[in-house]
Amino acid sequence: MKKINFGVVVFPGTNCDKDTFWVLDKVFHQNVRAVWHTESDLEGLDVLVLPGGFSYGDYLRSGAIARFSPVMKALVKHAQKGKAVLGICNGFQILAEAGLIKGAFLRNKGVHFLCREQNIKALNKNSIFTNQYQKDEVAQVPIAHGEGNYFLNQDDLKYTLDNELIAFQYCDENGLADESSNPNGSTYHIAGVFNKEKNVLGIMPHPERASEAEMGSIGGKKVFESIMARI
Amino acid sequence: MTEKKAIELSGLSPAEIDLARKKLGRNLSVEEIGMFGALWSEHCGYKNTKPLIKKLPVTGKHLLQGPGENAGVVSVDDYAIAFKIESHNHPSAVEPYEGAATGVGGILRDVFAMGARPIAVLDSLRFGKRDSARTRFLVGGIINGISDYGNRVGIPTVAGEVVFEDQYEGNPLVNVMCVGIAKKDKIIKATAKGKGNLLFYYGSKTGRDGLGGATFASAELSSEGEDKRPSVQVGDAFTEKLILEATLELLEKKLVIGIQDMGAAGITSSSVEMAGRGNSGIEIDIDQIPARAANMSAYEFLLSESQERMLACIEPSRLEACMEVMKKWELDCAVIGRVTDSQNVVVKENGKVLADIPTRFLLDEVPFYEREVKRPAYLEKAASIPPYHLNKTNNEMLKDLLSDVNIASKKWVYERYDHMVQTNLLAQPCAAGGALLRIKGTSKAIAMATDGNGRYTYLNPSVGGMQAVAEVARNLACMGAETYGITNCLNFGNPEKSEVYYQLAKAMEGMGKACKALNVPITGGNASLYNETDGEPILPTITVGAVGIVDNYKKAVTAAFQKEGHLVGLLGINKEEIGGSLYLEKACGKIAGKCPSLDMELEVRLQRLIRELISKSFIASAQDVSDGGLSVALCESAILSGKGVSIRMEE
Amino acid sequence: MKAKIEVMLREDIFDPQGKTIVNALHHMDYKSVSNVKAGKLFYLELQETNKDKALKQMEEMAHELFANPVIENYKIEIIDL
Amino acid sequence: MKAKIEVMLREDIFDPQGKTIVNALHHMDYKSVSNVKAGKLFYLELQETNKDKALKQMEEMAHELFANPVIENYKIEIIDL
Repeated sequence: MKKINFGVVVFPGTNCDKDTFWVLDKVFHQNVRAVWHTESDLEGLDVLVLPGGFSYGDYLRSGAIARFSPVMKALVKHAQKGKAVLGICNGFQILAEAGLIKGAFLRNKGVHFLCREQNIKALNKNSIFTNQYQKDEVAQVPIAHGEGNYFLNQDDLKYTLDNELIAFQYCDENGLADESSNPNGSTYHIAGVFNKEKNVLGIMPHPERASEAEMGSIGGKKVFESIMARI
Repeated sequence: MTEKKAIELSGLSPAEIDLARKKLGRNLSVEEIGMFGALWSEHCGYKNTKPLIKKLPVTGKHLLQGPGENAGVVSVDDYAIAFKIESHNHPSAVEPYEGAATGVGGILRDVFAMGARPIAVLDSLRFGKRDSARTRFLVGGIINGISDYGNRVGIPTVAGEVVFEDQYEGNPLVNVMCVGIAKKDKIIKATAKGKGNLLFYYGSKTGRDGLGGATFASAELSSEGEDKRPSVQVGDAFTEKLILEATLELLEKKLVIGIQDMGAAGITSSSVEMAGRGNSGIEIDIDQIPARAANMSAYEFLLSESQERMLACIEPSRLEACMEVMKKWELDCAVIGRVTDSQNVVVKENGKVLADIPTRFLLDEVPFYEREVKRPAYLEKAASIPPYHLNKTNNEMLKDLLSDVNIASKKWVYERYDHMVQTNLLAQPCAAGGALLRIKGTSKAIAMATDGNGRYTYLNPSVGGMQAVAEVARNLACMGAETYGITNCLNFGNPEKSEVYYQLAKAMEGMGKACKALNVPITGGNASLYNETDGEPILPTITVGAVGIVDNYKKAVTAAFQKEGHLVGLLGINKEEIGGSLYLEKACGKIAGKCPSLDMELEVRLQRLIRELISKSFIASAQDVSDGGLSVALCESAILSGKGVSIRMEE
Repeated sequence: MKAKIEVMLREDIFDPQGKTIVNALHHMDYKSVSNVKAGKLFYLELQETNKDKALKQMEEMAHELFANPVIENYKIEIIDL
Repeated sequence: MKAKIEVMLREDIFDPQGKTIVNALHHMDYKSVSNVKAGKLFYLELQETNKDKALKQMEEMAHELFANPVIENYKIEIIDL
């Protein structure tokens, strides 16, 4: 089986790098290496993963400081070459702050940090990250964030809808996306969204926490399986 | 800072000051008074509890490191599990958010200073009246503090307790436990030895945080003008994450001889305790200490409790490599002293000697006190159940119990903690009496829990002490785990009052008896005394933390019923014992009755039976009967599984 | 030189923290409060002594770091040179 | 009536957020910044029209909810009646 080269980027304050490393290495048997935030040579890496955590302590705004790390310049070049970039939770916030993905993040509507299982549904299956999901398939993937309230202004929302850039929406176990199944108040119940070329995905739920049955949910496996199927 | 002010702040009695003067044969400098005050405080010196601690069992077949180091350590295969529980009660009463946050920060550092990566935090919280504005203020601040700090450092808070009893109104209890894991050969001791070796300080700069913290931790709070310290300790979880990774990198590269975190009394306690363990002398140079505030005095440097600071003992040849690690993690660092063969702790500031005290005298000759013991008068009255009239049906009473905040689901707390990070937690925090975390790459899992019972210990201190140990071990057994080690947090009133000292002595005696019966060692812990407001002590409360091992976690069970048609059985004897129960407290409005009896011999056999039934997969779920009794235990298992249960009482 | 940067959420954006604070105040019988908006405040000390240069620098810093233009506005104020 | 409450950490209290922001600014070559202190800001709208009554109320609110007197100071400013 051809192995893909994954780079898991580590900023000061990143917490989920080892969890992501474990899943890619031990569960999916891919090539993985940690990329320190000061590196700028990303040659040989097929996929970059920005894992969850509290880069720079999430001081000021989640991801506001990490986006200025040297590795981000190289990451933008990597993305411009059409190569895959997956931003999970804090990773998604860094991508938004860096402008690779539209939108910004507000405090959760309930103000408090929230960590629990969450249902999401795949809206768009033709991408590197979602091709193994069925259209509108409901998957259980845990969330853990305090500033997960993804905000898009009217124009950006229209742009996102017109280009079918929504990857995942929060929903209930039957796939209904509404106020009560939306944990943080994000615009249009968005849980995951692509850039225009759909080679960059930002997703708030943690697929690396839902890739092994004994961890309680396996709704995230297909994100990694989709990448392995496409690259 | 005058000598008189230093003595007042030190909390030392005139007799203790004289003892120090006689030993040194001269008057004490202001800095020396501060150092004695810190090391001879209850928090560091255990002067009221040392004689009682000596009687506790500290050996066991899985024990790798007993009391005396930063944390206790037990072992399984080639893994070492470091763990400890500590209290941050007084700072949390003054500033709940920062008090709780720095409580988490301190206990994390104790564990990773042993070379173990922290994998779990457990928080055991006790608050006062359920509906008072003060309780609401404390609950919000404390839970936010633990959540923000633990989440930022990336350590999951996986289990614990939240208890509300009126007697904790003036003094909330914030006991935080940490569990860490390392390969056995990576465990390191906190020693400073080898003439010429360097004292390498790294982490945040030093400011005037929490000055007087160590002495304050055991000082009584008076409710009118809360005794607010001039500067509260503020936690920086981001720097904590950096020093955690930097510390583990130093150990991975074998660059250090010993490491200790700077906890209560900062530089003083860490340097002196490290010297004591290495049986050596040290010399500290105040001028080298990285400072955050301008023109701080030597006294302030020595006692400051600025957070997120570590002290390592390294060979001069390693300095370059150590500074390289600190550069990577963008951390301040400096050599602030060195090890000498003088057997003394010497402190200098621009060449002038400010303190020169024999290390052994500071550590080993802490004056300790066997206080007078007097059986509390309340015990007689409390033992009899006052007449009460229950004007509720059984169903209404059960609903009352289930909706009581001490019983109802704690989801509103643990959903504020990232309890999933590090992907080791095997079941939802509510699913069992404790948490089960897998050891990645093996079939084994670490079970952990905290328990304590202020009501039982109030009614019968010695049985209450036993119950705390029995219950935490029972919680582990109900997951299928054998308990390997126990850590404890003593939360009591003013020990100088003979009735309080009776509670303390008897409860510790009971705890020791239960540990001996279970053949489980006590590996360390901490004492928080003087928990009183306007002379009213809290419920005497020992919080016990336990770690254990499940050999094959695929066979572990939770409390949830699994399948329709399964039979439900009760192990152990159901006696007519409602003393100290939540039911009785609701019915007659106060804690009364005889504390339920505990036959440790039966308890040990019962726990062994449960473990065997689980390892042989003869049973599908298990739950211990505790708060709320049998009816609540049955309801919890049913609610967790979404199934019903029917019970015939006559069997 | 001392300066101040205020960062507030843009008008059209819902502020969950503000709403929670209003509820808490009403709960504490401060019924006269009809709206609260929560924001961030930064006091800076700069070596720069030239006012225009400092303002230009702070404009850049506010735009790049202190505020996220998608959701926030900022106000800069020089306090004393 | 519109008013503003500024809440800042007391001088002697450590400000980890401010320290991290200064490091970030230096990494971004804004070397002229020597110190940053981060704080909170609240804009209030009150039905109250009497200035003194409003000030008294806000004094209490600031002390009880907006600021934590143990570690924070606050400043109240009436913007327009």
